Amino acid sequence: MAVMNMIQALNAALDIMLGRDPDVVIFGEDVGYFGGVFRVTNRLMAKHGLTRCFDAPLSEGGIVATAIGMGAYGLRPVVEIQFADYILPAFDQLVSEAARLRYRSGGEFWAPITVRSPYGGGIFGGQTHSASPEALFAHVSGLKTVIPSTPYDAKGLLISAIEDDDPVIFLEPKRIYNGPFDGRHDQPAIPWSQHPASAVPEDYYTIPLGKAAVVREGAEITVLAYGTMVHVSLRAVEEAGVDAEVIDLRSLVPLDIETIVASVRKTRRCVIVHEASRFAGFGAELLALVQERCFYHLEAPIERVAGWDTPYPHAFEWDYFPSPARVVSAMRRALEG
Amino acid sequence: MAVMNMIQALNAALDIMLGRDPDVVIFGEDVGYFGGVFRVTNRLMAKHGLTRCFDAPLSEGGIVATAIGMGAYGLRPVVEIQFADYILPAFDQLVSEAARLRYRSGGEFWAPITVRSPYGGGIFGGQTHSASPEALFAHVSGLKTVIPSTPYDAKGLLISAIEDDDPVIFLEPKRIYNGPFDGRHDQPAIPWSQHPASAVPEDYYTIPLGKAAVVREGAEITVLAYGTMVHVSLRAVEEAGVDAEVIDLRSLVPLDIETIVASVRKTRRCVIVHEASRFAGFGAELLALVQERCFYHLEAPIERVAGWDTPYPHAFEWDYFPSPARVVSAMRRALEG
Amino acid sequence: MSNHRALSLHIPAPPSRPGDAPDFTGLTLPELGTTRRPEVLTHEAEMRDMPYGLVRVLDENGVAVGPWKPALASEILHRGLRAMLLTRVFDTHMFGAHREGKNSFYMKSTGEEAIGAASSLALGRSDMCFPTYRMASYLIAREYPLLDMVNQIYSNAADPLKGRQMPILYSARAYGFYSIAGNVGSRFGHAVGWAMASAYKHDDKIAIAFVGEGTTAEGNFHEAMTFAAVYHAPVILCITNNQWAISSFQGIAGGAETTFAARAIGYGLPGLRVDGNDFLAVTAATQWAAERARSNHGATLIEFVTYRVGGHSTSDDPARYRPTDEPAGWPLGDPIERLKMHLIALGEWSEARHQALVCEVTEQVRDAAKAGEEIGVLGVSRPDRREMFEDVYKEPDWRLIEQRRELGI
Amino acid sequence: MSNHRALSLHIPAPPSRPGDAPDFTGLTLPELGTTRRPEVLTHEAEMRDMPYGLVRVLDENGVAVGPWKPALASEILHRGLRAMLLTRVFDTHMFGAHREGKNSFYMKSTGEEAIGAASSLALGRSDMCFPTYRMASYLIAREYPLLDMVNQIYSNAADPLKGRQMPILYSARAYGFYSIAGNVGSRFGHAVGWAMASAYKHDDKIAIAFVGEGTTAEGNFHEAMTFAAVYHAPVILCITNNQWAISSFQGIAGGAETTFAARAIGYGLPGLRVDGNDFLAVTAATQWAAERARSNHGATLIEFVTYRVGGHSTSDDPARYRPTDEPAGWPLGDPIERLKMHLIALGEWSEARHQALVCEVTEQVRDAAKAGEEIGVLGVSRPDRREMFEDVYKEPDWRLIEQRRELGI
Ligand SMILES: Cc1ncc(C[n+]2csc(CCOP(=O)(O)OP(=O)(O)O)c2C)c(N)n1
Ligand SMILES: Cc1ncc(C[n+]2csc(CCOP(=O)(O)OP(=O)(O)O)c2C)c(N)n1
Ligand SMILES: [Mg+2]
Ligand SMILES: [Mg+2]
Repeated sequence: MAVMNMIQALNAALDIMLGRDPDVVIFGEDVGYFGGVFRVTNRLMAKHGLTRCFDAPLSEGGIVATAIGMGAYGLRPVVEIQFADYILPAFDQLVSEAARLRYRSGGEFWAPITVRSPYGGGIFGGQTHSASPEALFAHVSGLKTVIPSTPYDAKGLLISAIEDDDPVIFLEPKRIYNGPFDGRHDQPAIPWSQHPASAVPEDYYTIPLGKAAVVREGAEITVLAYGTMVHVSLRAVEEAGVDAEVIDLRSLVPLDIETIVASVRKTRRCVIVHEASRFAGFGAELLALVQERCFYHLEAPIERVAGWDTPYPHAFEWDYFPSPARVVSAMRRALEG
Repeated sequence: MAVMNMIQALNAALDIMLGRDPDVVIFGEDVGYFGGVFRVTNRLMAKHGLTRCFDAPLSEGGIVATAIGMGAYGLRPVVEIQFADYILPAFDQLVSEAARLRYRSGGEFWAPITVRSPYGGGIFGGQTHSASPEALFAHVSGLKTVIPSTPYDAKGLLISAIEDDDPVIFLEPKRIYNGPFDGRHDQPAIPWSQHPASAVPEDYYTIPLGKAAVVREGAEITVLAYGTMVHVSLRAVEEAGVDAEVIDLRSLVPLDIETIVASVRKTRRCVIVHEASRFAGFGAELLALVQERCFYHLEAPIERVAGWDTPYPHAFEWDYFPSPARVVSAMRRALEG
Repeated sequence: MSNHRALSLHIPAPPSRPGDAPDFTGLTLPELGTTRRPEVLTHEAEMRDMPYGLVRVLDENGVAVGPWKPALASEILHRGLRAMLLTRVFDTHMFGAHREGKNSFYMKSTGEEAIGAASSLALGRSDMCFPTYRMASYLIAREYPLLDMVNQIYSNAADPLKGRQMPILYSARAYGFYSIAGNVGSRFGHAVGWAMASAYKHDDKIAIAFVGEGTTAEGNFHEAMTFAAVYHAPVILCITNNQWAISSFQGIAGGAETTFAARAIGYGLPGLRVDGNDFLAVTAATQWAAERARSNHGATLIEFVTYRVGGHSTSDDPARYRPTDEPAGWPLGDPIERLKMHLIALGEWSEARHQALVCEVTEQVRDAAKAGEEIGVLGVSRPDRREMFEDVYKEPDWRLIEQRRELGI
Repeated sequence: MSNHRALSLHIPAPPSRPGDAPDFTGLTLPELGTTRRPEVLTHEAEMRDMPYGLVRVLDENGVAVGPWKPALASEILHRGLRAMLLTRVFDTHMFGAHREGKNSFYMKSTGEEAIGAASSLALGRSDMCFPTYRMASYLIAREYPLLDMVNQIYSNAADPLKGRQMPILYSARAYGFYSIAGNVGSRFGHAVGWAMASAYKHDDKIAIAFVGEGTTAEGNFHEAMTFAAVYHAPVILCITNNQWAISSFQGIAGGAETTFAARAIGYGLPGLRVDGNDFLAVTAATQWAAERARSNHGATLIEFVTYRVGGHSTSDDPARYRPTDEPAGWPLGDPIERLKMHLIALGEWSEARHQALVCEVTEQVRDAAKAGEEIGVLGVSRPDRREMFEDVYKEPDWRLIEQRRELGI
């Protein structure tokens, strides 16, 4: 066991996979000598060699296309898109190519690629460093979408993503790279070292894709969240003093539907929390699935707490970023309803 | 009044706008001399001149970027993306640029562009000529998404879209370009001339964006649909002999929430129908809105009828394309529930 | 500024439209023999004239001349001729089958058969081709079973792609032929990645990729060129300039401003402009670029100058946008006729033997089509519907299983 | 194939890393005066040597020499010097303000000030610039109010962009300065569209657009080049090659294979390679391209060779990836020093007057910063929160109104 923040845990996962599998290659903007703008690939080039972890041209479409071709050859590329906002130039490659290659070729070719990208807000990154694009990927058949919320999960999930033979979008909540931020921006930052999930085995281990984590058991209400919002939700539960069950989805596709349904059938109430804009966000699908499967158990309308339907507004970071207070009032509405 | 199919109605809208507004320019792949692969821009170059309706390089990203720049100058570009499947290379331009230009520039610049594109299945177009990407656009703050289902609506909505000062994604259900296909693929095709909505005024008229149409009034259940699925749903209602209220949304953003909520509060039951894959599709948002606003009125779970969560499978067109039969059973479930 | 005339917007237009006489005077065709053949390992800076030349070998009498004349076993010439003929007859047959409602769609490569056939025979089985939809001759030259093609086109029970793809969007890994898709251009970069992987593994395989001249306007063309140049990827990047992109003449893609081969210069890559209707020229250029790639000297861009004799697809009517007699006016002739003349000039072939071959391949196509129709045409026979839910992921998740059950299968 | 050595993957690396001595020997810098100045309306085919030259005017003594020497009113030289100095002092001040937590982010253009300043003064008010985030000098040269810049950087109540954008992503329509965004490259094509619109309207306005050398790898660079070439758009497309893209040296974008100016050749466009630290060379090249564009002869690609003296941004530490003394080794000097020397050589300037100017602009910056801080810095003052919901659409729809209400505003 070692104490790691999320960056170190991700770095450890990459380091281990480069060591275990000669077919794993890492590339992306500034990931080589420099080690990435968030340091996630720090020292990997020096340790594993020039061709194992290298800089790519500033071209997200080119990066993903190259990775797909390498994957078709037989490698397991892991690429970094510097910010999730910049995945969009590669969107066609992911949707029209990576997601469909296995299907359309009758199983002859596939793209075992992992696309890592820091996502989400809370860092005053404005419109182009705060994106939460998960809903766009969740709608695409053939892609998997994974989002960790702790160092322990980040390492185990990233190893699983790399070993997975399908294309995986691995979104890293950058606001919690260094500590479990719970939405209290006016409080001193808490480092991961003060959180139990910073205890990370040094060796190889995996966490299966598609298994949610019940991070807090409860009887009164179910809160569905992922990424930074897991910590915001836990904080809200504490502030509200509600006996809530908080579920960290960890993977949106495949989705752990059993855990979700079992919980809501038990609590009969549900709040869904994400950073992305509300309209047609992933919360809509979660809400739809819960009402389809738990309709006769529900005591009150399912509530959604999400980003507003605006671009991410720089100066209004804390009005846009879902706060514990907004989650608390959503829980209250769902409990009173 | 003239009798028009949807292609003629769209062509008439473009012709009228080229005549009324010298700032309207049309371009796209094969739209010039040839008049477009679906003939929607037929004869417009010959009538209005080389620079009013012209061919563009095979580059959807370039087409949309060029349109945004023209819009920033002060023109009203109307571009055609040959198939909605091919909008994705322009996705970054639409999301990161067109949708945010007005917001990020403090209102100094905006992109009054219209992006027309034939979408949807039913033509044995396989994975790359059948896409229904509306959910991807609906999630993006700053974009509007419009989908007509008749020649009359197509003309009035397209004129409104062109005159609108925000970027509008105008998706044309290509399966009903020539007739109101209702899902009975084994029956002889019905031409538009046999449908009342093929009576189209020759002159300028508009249909406001954001107003749904109640295409069939009913008391037992509400069916929400758009595009080709409006006709499939009407057929299903007829087959089932159910007194359903069928609502054609016409515009997804802005969405006519009042009409939807009023109807479901009246009928207490709801079925949502679209061609796109089910998971995280636009149906999820519709379902979420209805349960949030009509929870205490609902007698049964809201049902979704949609495409499967697979790429569009060529040989299985009629197993994938939502059929009247599937809508009928969804209505039955919702009525029995 | 005031002393300038007002600006005006330039919209490129082709030299001739329906009703006009065909006009190819705008097409620069340097004399046979005038385009030099640089040493394979020459530095790009010494080859910047190449994109403006034209690599050609066969003269009007079918005699091979000039520096690019390849040393080819006559067996290759015979296989090439057969592959091109077979492709043309196959195209004609399956195009006709569409009119009879046996398939949903078809695209011919008539007039362009040399490009696929010659490059296919110039490369190895373990090299990977990232083709366009107009390259059946690449597969046919490697003796891919015609019946598999027919079954794919009919989406029948024996369709190797399990009914999931539109006709002719083949995939044949064992033949070094990458999965085609209906969207154009987005696999150009896959070829670069595949080639980089081969280099990364210290393998000796190379990749070859094709796009149409219209498709060069897509951003991913540039991205592929950039990655190929930066990492010295062992790949041959080819542009099939058949003068048309559906109804858009090559000027709409920039062909009125310079040659497409010239794109190479901007990346510091060698660029060759090649007579795509000359089987020997295509072979020679492919061999030159392959040799360079295998020697670790990286990528080459090749523009094959050819002509799309037929319509774009079964959905197209070229009479709407170009003179109906334009194909007849094409100055570089027909690739099959030209190779046939060459073999005759070599004393290796005759009209009689050619006629016999035509009958033979026609038989072959008819048999394959018949066998495919016995399995069934579109709508009559199809793969198990369960295939609709397979291969979305390596293993279907609960959504796919539930949906399959909803369909009662 | 078997007789080939195994392939290997080439990964480009810069000549020097931390600890090494700076090394610019790989940078080709043709002698001053050796790069010819073609007539403005020369056909591209006659200018294919230009991308490999280097347009420069100022010699080591600050004397203007050679064919590119522009005829410039000394007033322009003085305004240019002032704009560059003001930009440098402003950058230093606001970069420092970030350390004090007054703004969330900042990027300097130190060493690159000539590019924005000279091109700004060479173009008209009604022309439109599509800038990068490293071109404050373009705005400053046109006397855009410093206070508006400060307010934008502080996202305070007087921020012209209403708190919606990160610092320095200015928009100033009245000054011919297009809205910047944090994503790079995606506005290059907007400039082409804007220029096409001007031509369509028979206007006389032209556009100028900039991307960094790293950004040239994006697909939309190619799409913009293609549209500009095809429609002869009156636009000047510029690449600011400051040698670095965050930590990636220019070879990662292809700069080790050829010049970025050479990209022009592939599209049949003229390409100029210009000393970006030479105010007069930047002016001369911009005037040449502008003259060509206004004469309806279409687009020009310009590569400005310069050097990013500072870190990429307030988030960056260049000592991690390049020698700390690399800036000192940059062979093309400092644009401010060089223009200052030129003015002194002309007898129009002196060290004393220069010192006075430094003090004056320092005052000016301090006053603007102070005025901005009085309105408030980030977090202390901000626009009305209602601005968060405005301008998403021309009119907010029910979702935005409901959400605004949910916030109680
Ligand atoms: C991304 C994308 N955009 C548009 C289309 C529609 N389309 C299919 S083929 C074609 C023309 C291609 O022309 P070219 O690249 O010259 O190839 P050719 O058909 O001449 O062989 C177009 C526009 C497509 N398939 N994919
Ligand atoms: C589409 C996109 N991808 C990645 C980034 C992250 N990023 C910001 S600046 C930059 C480097 C840009 O380098 P260059 O184009 O040379 O411009 P310079 O900073 O040197 O002026 C990168 C990778 C971005 N902003 N946008
Ligand atoms: Mg073509
Ligand atoms: Mg740079």
